[in-house]
Amino acid sequence: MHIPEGLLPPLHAAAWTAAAAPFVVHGVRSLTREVRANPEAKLLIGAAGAFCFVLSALKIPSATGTSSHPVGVGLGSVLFRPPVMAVLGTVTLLFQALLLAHGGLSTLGANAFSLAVVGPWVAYGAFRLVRALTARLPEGTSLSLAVFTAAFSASLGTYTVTSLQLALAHPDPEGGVLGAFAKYATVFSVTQVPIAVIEGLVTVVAVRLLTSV
Amino acid sequence: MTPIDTAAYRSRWRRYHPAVKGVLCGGLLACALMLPPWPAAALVAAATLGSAVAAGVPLGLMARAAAGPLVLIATSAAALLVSVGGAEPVGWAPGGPARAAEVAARASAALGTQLLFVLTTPVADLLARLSRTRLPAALVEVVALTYQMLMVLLGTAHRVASGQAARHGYRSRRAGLRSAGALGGVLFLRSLDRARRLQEGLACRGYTGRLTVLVDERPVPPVEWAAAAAPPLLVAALTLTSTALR
Amino acid sequence: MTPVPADPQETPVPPRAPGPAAPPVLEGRGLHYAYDDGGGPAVAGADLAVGPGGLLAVLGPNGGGKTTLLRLLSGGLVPDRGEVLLDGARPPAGRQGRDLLRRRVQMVYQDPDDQLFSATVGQDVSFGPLNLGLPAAQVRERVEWALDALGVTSLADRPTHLLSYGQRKRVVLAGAMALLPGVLLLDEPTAGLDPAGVAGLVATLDGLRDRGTALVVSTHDLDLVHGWADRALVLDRTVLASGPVREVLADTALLSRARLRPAWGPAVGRVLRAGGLLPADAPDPSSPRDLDRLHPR
Amino acid sequence: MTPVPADPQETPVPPRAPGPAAPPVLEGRGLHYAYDDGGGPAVAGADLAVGPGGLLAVLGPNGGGKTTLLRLLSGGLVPDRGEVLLDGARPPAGRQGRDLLRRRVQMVYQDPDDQLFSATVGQDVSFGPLNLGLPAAQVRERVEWALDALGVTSLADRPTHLLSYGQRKRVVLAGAMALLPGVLLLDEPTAGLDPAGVAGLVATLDGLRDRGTALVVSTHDLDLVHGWADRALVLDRTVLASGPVREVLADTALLSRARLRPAWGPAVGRVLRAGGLLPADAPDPSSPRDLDRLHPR
Repeated sequence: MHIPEGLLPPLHAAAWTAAAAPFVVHGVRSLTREVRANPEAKLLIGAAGAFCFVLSALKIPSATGTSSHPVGVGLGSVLFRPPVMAVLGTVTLLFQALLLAHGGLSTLGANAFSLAVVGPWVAYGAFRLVRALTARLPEGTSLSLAVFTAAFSASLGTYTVTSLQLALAHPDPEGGVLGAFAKYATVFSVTQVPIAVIEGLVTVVAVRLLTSV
Repeated sequence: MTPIDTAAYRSRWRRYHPAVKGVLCGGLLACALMLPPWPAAALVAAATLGSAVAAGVPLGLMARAAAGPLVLIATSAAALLVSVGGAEPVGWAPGGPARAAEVAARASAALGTQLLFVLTTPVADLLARLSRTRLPAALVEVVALTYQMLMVLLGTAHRVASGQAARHGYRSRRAGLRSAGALGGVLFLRSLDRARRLQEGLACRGYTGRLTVLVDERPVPPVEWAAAAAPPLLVAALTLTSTALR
Repeated sequence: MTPVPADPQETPVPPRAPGPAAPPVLEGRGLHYAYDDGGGPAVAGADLAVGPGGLLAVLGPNGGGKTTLLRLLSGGLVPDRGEVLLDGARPPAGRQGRDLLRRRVQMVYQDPDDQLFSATVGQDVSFGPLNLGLPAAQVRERVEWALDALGVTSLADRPTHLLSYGQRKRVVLAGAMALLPGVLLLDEPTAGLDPAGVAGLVATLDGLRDRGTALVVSTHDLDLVHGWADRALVLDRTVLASGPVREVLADTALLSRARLRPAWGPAVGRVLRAGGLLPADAPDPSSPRDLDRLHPR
Repeated sequence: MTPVPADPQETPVPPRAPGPAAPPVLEGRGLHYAYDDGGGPAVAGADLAVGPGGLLAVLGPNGGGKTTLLRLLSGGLVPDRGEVLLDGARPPAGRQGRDLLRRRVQMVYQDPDDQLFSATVGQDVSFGPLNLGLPAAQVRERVEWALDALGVTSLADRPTHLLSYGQRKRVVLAGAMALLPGVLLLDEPTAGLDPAGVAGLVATLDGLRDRGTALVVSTHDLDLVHGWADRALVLDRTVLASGPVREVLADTALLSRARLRPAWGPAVGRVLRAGGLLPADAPDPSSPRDLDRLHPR
């Protein structure tokens, strides 16, 4: 879910950009290091960026017809790790804004924070945690559970942050930020929770295919 | 593959420097975000639509592209009508309709300026200028590569998905999950394959780690800057005047 | 060859190709389609029909609308105007009709890599039947039949990415045939194949025709379809000609207009007959090897 | 046509194709290469040479090692045994030699998407010259010349992904020509092109040959190279034959062994000469249209 152009006041947009910036800059630094050590990595990272974008543009079946919003953050974080995903996710968001008008340009920083920073770290943490908890289970089961949890919680984490960003921008006159958060979280949960489940399942199928070749 | 970018390549305004279009659209965006929504939002919308017509933007495509974000804007605005956590757990928010209208008008006008920009400025033109900024070269090159490769990969995704659909791959929800998962997996493998093949193909062209290309820069005549800055300045002036008169 | 598996849900595939009097399996009437990109119609008013065991060649230059026409026939695109008829009847509107069309008509694209998405050959071929919700035993039966019909049974457990290009083309065909379609639409099926690969593919497709499968083949290789197809249609956005393949290929002026290179066979036959080297009623040579037989060195 | 831009750093491209006595630009001697996959040698002992303005056809079935041979010649792969000679001399070892080889020999892959990476045509073509470290003005001159030579000047500002397949093939060729190579290696250059596209490409390549560029073309389309190439080499891992193209194409037994389909031209020529329809010293017909001229209807 991307915040469209104009839905955040300029001050908020700037603040979220500042919040996302250190993560993205850190990602760019590690990317530059990687590319300097290994020039072939440039093409691989470009391909990974293309993959993230195309995955995010896929229409997957969901409760409300189809949705083109899941970002493949789960799969990306497990495959490329969060610092790289901060860059790839931001590049993906930029292309989504320019090629599809999904998400705005002034809201790019806010969307990067939720989709390219929080999502990947939540996914990565969930993946590590579940892998550790299920270490005794058969490898296939453990991996599937971890991948599902990673994709599901990344999707959910992203939507939670988005709701919070909107709540901070448009606090409820009586309930304040908390009340507004309750409103947005409830409204968006109608579509976002089923999407999180579906994204988890789809990611499991994809990882199974990848581990079987 | 991506109708917005394709339209941008065909746009009558393609030949103008992206920075010129950036001044126009960015200026209007700033008006929409920072000035009182009435009458700024309406003025911005009018200026945007007028520019779109002048640039020969396909208005149907513009409307289709706006549909998705507008739903989100409408939902977010509608949430302002309701209040939570006051005297009653849920009730109508005082002044809700006015706030909702204000947010919706602001965001819709802002969305229009974004669409005007992307429908007249192809990504390739932006990428070419990115190399003149102070961003790290590695990042600029990765972004350019991503663009080229995502266009090729989008074609693949489209063909794979329609092949799956032909074989009843999206006939039931269960089949759909299986197909979408397989599609994601296949795309990952194909993107790795593309990287390997491009590596080989570019090695023949002398690739040694730098993907430099020649970008011709035409100086922008002052009149173009002036023309681009005029609409936002006019909107700002009109808004401030009308606010002052009120 | 294993028998065609039974399919209780639809008309069984006729066992042999009936004569030309058989009613068409697939018909297109006045098909018209323009893409969204403002580039004008890609196909403007195409009529065609193909009967069981028949082979219709769709000839034309690149960008002439051949792929678009096949996609209209497969239900992948919905025509702006005109209609597609299945077994002489209009399929019901909406989802049900689309499902019916997909069940009876299968399209195979040029690049096999776009159509393989499972780890192994067997899994990939089972994709379609599984999606139909058939019981496991029936799926297995169909997969075995299709692998056998395409001569790739020995590859069943092989990972798809380790196959040669020609093998991948066959596996994709097996995946389509496992749905027991009445019509196969093949987009440039011989592109990228070497002569041995082309010969093998033609023999396999002839085997499917003998079982009653109708074929629509798009190509710009006129030497390929001369002596192979029954009927031909020349498409360059509009239909420039349509009729028995020999008549269409004999019209070299028309072929020039469609930016196609005439086939050797009819030209050679004409010169040889004019020079008395070939009896007037003999067929045109269909390959240089025929000439060797005519005049052994 | 704009004149070939000057390049102070290397031997200028000779303005016209010299006679067959000219020393070869590129030679391969005893080239041998096996991939790491344990599948045996892909190319086992290939010798070949091509002179300025010459055209050497590398013929063979899919999987016969054609692409591998071209990659060995381009320096993209290093042979396990044997050597590549440039202008009669062995290039220096290491990076310097590889750079020299890349400057004089350019390979064009079958799939244009393997070599296009930049958003617009003009930018993409500028990549090679910029890599040579040329000043911007000279790069611009070369880009303009190459776009003009390939007839794609009008596409300079177009994004590569919106071009047709045939246009993208030309752009990749322009990208190679902008390096002013002495030799162009073309892997299946006509695959996927329609007859008009093939004819246009052949004419363009002939223009480059007239300027002295040597061509090595891999294909399994014998009708294409008959009457176009000077020399041919039949490769199915080992070199089965090598010599003037007419001699190689006349040996149909050899072609069968290499799983190739004989070309029409020589077969038709033979039958027509035997039947007295063609003078003994006349060349073989090179297209069905030649037959029309022979015997107007």
